[in-house]
Amino acid sequence: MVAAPSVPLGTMQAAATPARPVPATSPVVELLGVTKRFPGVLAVDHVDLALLPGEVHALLGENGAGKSTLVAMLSGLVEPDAGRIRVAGEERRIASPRAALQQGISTVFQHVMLVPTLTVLENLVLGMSWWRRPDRAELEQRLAGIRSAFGIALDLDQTTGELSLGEQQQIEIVRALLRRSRVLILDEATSMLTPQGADELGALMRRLVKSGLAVVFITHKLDEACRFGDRITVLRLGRKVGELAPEGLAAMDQAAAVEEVVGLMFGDRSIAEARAPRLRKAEGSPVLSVRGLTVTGATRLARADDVSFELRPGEILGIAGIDGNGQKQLAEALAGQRTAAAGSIVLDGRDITRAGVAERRRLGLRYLTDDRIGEGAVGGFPVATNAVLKEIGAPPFWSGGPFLLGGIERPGRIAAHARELIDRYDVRTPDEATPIGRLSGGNIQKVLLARELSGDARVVVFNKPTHGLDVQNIMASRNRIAAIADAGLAVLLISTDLEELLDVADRIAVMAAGRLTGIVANDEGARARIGALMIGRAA
Amino acid sequence: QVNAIAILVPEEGTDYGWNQQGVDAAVAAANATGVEVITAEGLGYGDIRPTLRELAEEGASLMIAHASGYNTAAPEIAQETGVPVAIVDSPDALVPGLVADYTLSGHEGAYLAGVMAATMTRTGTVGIVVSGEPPSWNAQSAGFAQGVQATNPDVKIVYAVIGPAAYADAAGGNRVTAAVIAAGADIVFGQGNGSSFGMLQAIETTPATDGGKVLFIDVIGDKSSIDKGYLLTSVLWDMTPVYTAMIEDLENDTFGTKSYAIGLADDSVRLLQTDNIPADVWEQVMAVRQELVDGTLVLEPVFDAEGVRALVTSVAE
Amino acid sequence: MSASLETTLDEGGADTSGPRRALAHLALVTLGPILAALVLSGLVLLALGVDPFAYYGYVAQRGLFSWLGLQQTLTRMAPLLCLAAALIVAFRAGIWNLGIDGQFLLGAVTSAALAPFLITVLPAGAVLLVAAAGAALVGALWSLLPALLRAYQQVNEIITTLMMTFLGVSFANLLVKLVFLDPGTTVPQTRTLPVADRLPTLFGTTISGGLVLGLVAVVVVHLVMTRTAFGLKLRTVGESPLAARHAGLDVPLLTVAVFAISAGFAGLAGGIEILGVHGNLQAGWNPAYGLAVIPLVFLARFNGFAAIVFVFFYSALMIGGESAARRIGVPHYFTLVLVANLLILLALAEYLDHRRRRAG
Amino acid sequence: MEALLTAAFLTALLAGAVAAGVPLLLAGLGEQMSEKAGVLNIGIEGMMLMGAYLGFLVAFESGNGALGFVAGMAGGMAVAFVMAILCVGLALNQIVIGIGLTLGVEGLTALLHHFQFSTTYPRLPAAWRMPVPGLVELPVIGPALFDRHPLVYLAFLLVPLLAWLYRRTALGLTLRAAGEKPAALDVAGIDVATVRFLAVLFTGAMAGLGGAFMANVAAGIFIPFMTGGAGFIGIVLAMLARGRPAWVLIGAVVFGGALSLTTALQVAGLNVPTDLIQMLPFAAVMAVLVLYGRKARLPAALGLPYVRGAR
Ligand SMILES: Nc1ncnc2c1ncn2[C@@H]1O[C@H](COP(=O)(O)OP(=O)(O)OP(=O)(O)O)[C@@H](O)[C@H]1O
Ligand SMILES: Nc1ncnc2c1ncn2[C@@H]1O[C@H](COP(=O)(O)OP(=O)(O)OP(=O)(O)O)[C@@H](O)[C@H]1O
Ligand SMILES: [Mg+2]
Ligand SMILES: [Mg+2]
Repeated sequence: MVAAPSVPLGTMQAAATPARPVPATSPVVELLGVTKRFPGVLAVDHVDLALLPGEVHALLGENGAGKSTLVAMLSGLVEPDAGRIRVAGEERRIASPRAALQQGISTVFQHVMLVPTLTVLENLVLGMSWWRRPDRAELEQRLAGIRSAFGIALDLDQTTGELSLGEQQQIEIVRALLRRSRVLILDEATSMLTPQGADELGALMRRLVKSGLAVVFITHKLDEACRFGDRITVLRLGRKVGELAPEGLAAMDQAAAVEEVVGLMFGDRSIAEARAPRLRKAEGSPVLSVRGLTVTGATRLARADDVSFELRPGEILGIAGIDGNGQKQLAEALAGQRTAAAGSIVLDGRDITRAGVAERRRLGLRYLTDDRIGEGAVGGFPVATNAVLKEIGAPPFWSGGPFLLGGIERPGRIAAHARELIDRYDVRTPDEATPIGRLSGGNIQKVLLARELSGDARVVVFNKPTHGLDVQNIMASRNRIAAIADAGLAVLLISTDLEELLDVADRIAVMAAGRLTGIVANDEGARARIGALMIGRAA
Repeated sequence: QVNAIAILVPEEGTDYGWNQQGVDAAVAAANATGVEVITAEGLGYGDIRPTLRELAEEGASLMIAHASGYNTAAPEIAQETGVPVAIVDSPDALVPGLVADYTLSGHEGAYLAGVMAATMTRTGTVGIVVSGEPPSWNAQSAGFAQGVQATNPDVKIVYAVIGPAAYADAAGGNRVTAAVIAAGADIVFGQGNGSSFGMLQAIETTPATDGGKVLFIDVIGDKSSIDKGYLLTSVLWDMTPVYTAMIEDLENDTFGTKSYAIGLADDSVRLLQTDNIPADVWEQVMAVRQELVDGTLVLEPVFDAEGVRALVTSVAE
Repeated sequence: MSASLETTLDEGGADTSGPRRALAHLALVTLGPILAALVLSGLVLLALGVDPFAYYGYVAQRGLFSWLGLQQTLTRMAPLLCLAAALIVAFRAGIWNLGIDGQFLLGAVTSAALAPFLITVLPAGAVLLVAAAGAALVGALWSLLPALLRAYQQVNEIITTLMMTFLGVSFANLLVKLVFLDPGTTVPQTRTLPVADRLPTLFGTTISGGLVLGLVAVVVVHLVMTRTAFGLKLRTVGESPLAARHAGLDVPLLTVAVFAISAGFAGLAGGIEILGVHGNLQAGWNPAYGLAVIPLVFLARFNGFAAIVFVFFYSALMIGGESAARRIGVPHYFTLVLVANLLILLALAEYLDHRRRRAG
Repeated sequence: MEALLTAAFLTALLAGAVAAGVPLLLAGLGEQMSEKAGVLNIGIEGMMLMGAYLGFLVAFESGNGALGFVAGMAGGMAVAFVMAILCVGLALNQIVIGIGLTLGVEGLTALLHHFQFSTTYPRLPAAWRMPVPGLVELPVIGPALFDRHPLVYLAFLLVPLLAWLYRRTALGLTLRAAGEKPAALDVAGIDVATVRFLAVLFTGAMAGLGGAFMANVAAGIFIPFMTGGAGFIGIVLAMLARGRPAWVLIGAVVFGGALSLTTALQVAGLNVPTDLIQMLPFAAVMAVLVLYGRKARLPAALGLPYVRGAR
């Protein structure tokens, strides 16, 4: 289905190529005509790329454009079907992650690559020869160096799986630094960070390139790319459609750069316009009220502690805060996946504190999980099946009801439903029968979003709904969230992206160490007040 | 009108035991009466109906189902195909012209072995090691124990089962036999298929508690060709007369009207003579044999494990 | 180990492309390895000084092409099919029920204890029904402990079901020897259900009626697992318990249900074997069919129709091998070698085929 | 009855427990390593049996006991090699291949035995014993534990050695990562396939050694199917031990001890059906699982083949 359409080369590239000045230094890594094909997809199509020392090279592209595949080829996870890779001018095969590391290429992957049951220390030393003894003293000494140079501190004895994703990403960055690499690749490393965190990471990248590294920075946040990137390459449907060289980039202001990049990324498809402010219709009695809700978690942070709030129909309540401060526990308690240690949840006047997941869903409570691969989807099942996974046995997808073991499957209906969602949400997949695990992360997210928003709902809990989506999809998703609120549903929107909350929420609460530290209305002064709340409590 | 007989045995016919004796006897009986013989070895203890049906189709005039586990299937297939079968351990299952029983018990022979062991033990303890407790083995274990008791009530009898179905557990045979020897036994009466070779190994490598040599009493087959000098005797079974009689009865249309048995009288059960048996002991044992043959001494076979245990427990107290 | 072990073998191709295409394809990737396995095993025969052609000739002739042999083959299929049904449910639901041999035996004991006793008070049809149901029930009960441990304590079922099989073998013997012993014989066995009262044979042949039950079991299980809501729920739990919980499924309850159904079929298999063929149970009997059926079910990619084909050929091999053993003087252990070669080469072919399609 | 419980008898029981426990210990330690690395080695029964057969064959033909053990180890490793190629290299299903290999080795060794030994049943001379000076003087324990075949000491020494390796060197981390999250190990620069391959080979070596011990020391003879499920018990021991070699030891001692206890009860004349006694160790394991089940956690990626870059 995803044929390779003949997209005209981006204007930038056409303009930039002949005028490109001879670079001051020669590239550390060069990709020449690299191609990778997966069943039904041409993931990377004859891409040329040069990584220069001292440069942050931002790689942009919509979901499924082939960014992670490119990274996988650089880091030895997959080998290209065609094309060549040069490292320091010499042609090399990067046949394994080990080979990549030996060539000085370190990667922080889109999905965390740490062993959750090992401690931070153990994860940092993972990879050394089996007979050696981890030398803690030496490691601590080097970490001290990294802390003073880059300002990242780690608690070596924590069990990795108990840390937040943001913290885990820091471990991965530290690990890359410990390896004294020549190239550092960050695949959507800022997606888990707060704006301040992202800024810190930007500063870190600057320091790194100053010390001579080449950095590849993949993000969906265009402003970040323009702020932190020295050079920007845009991929589309596996092809390189444009490159903004440092000179060109420096000459533009940020808005112009973003506009340029958006043009490259999405071609003539225009990106959704920013919405007009919603008419606040939140009125009437609360549809959901939560009182003193407490759930325990593995760590002190990862728990919800005495959380109370109310949601009215047509209202969007945002939950801001650093990842791992109990947001997930709160969301799971609301969805019924976790039992509350104390407190009550009342939906439409009905106490559902003890109700199970299925019952809550039936009553109109929806939950979009942030763990799309782990629990949101069944990787081996087709996209179509995943789209109805929360409605197993329900008409019209199953017929016959309880007497025929919950109903006989109607594959045609399910497929048609899936095709409709694929169309409507612009999911990039060969077809609806493709196992969902093969899709890019962003496209899996779209399927899950589609699944939660289809059918009748009263209250929807979104946990980082746009995480990993490209700009266009983010805008589309936010529009949908706003639209369902307009339609009279109540929305709880958990996000680490403050901009997102400021964009769509009516009220914003800040969550830190499991508690709601305050709820503010989303008006002119909101940003400042939320910032104060976050710094005051979370620092 | 008997053209061919078939014999079905659960294990390989080279086990120096039950299976080999059965196959050898069938061959001998067939040769003696001039009929063909088909042997089906290693059939296991599962469903042998397919093999029975096939042999019937191939024209066997008699099928000898040489395992107690076959005594449900064989009569059923006999009914189905009309081909006569011989089964073991089922004296009540006779059907004229169709099903005959041959209940084999070496309990009298084992009794004699017990007499011999009681006479020859230096330590005053003898052992019984078995790898399972099927009825025919129980009968011999009990017979052996009775023989020991009758000869010298002061001799202790140590009894140990390797496992409920430890037929191939050679390591277990070795281990348990070693323990029985350590418990004082210097003569071990052993019954077990593959595991009996483990017993032999223990006998050969473990000294008795008095420092001397341990001797082994085997059953059914003749292991002297693979003996290293530790074989005291064996309760030998010879089914040739039984099978010969079956063939004759078939020809005379009297098949299925009687049970067949082996016994001391015609030497179809006898003790193996080895160099380890002093002449006077042999004579003494032969005297007891005569009593059994004459009927002056009558022995009731004990088939259940409980019965065996009762006999040995009373000693161990 | 949460989800499935079948990453490469089961990518659901059989599901999406329909049984007919799947079967045609299966035939293709099956014939090659079968030939290779025959050649490889033939070399073993040759090394032992046996003419492989003569051997295979007998196997095929006895197991497949003689009417008598074919009847035996079809009869042998009955319990194997029920076990295949048991495994398809469990494996598709991500439960590694390696305890089917124990469940099988206890089911067998149950019907061997019930049927000969009930036949004195009930009509034969009712006896068969009750005895078969009893076998299934007891089989299911024997899996209760592993089921509860897995469902509520996350205890890996491989350990527990293996343990329960070891326990079950001894327990079955104990029951036969101490509780249900037939007093009329010295052999430790249960009373015998008369031939006339057993499962009816088919159309006047010697083929056990159990075959029909077995076929129905596999087909029904296949359809339930692939076509119904209940089946999808079980498969979801199997693929990802986390996703299942997220989707509002009662994971522990479904887990227990899977155990009960799977073990129930295993128990039924034991019942069928007793009610259809043996008529009684002898202490120490343990055919360990499960161990052979497990790989067959994998090779069939948990597809019921393919499982029927594999079970058919395996049965033919068993029947033919037993026969050839006698004729050619090769112990029937050779069948094990042949089956192992087959398993490995079929799996290899699967792999190569899969890689080729992924590349193409 | 008391008269039977002599020092000699107790010694024999203890020695019997050791003889029965050592193959389980070796198999369990081997299985433990491959399970740590994420490979559920169901073929271990076949590896033991091949070790028993080859170990016996070589020891018998060469008359050299040590050579026999080398051969046993090689036999186990040969089967493990096939398993590793198929399950680690080609990512084929571990349960199918494991069971297939076990069936195949059972058939092959029984077949070879039929053609080679089934009329002669050769037996080895008494196994070599190496008394440990000093310790062997202890009553009962001395002759039972410290007058044994060197392999017994080696098996016991392996326990602290492996525990040390797992705990103090990067080996433990490497294996745990391979079993918990192979992708993480891979991107850390260690080839998952190599780690798992070696772990499976180690399992094969240990299982082969255990089998050879069974045939050459414990039995003195090779008999078809003689391992009788010891490999499966090894799997269970490894799973229960949760990565700790010492627990494998405890499990092996319990199982070996239970077997000796069976003999002891019988020799003492206690009238308990063997079937019932046979159930005890398995029932004990189930009881432990019921009581402490929650803790029997297994590596997350156990049984899952790792294919680099696969989605
Ligand atoms: N261009 C395309 N457009 C749409 N679908 C495609 C395209 N190319 C391949 N496919 C889908 O991909 C499938 C082949 O890839 P897939 O990954 O399913 O192979 P596979 O996993 O080996 O197959 P199976 O699951 O049957 O074993 C095809 O059956 C088809 O459905
Ligand atoms: N191992 C794989 N098997 C099959 N298809 C794959 C595999 N890896 C990637 N793809 C496909 O290749 C295409 C590119 O995916 P990739 O992950 O590189 O996208 P991306 O640009 O990183 O997207 P996102 O922004 O969502 O992370 C997608 O269509 C994806 O489905
Ligand atoms: Mg990506
Ligand atoms: Mg497919």
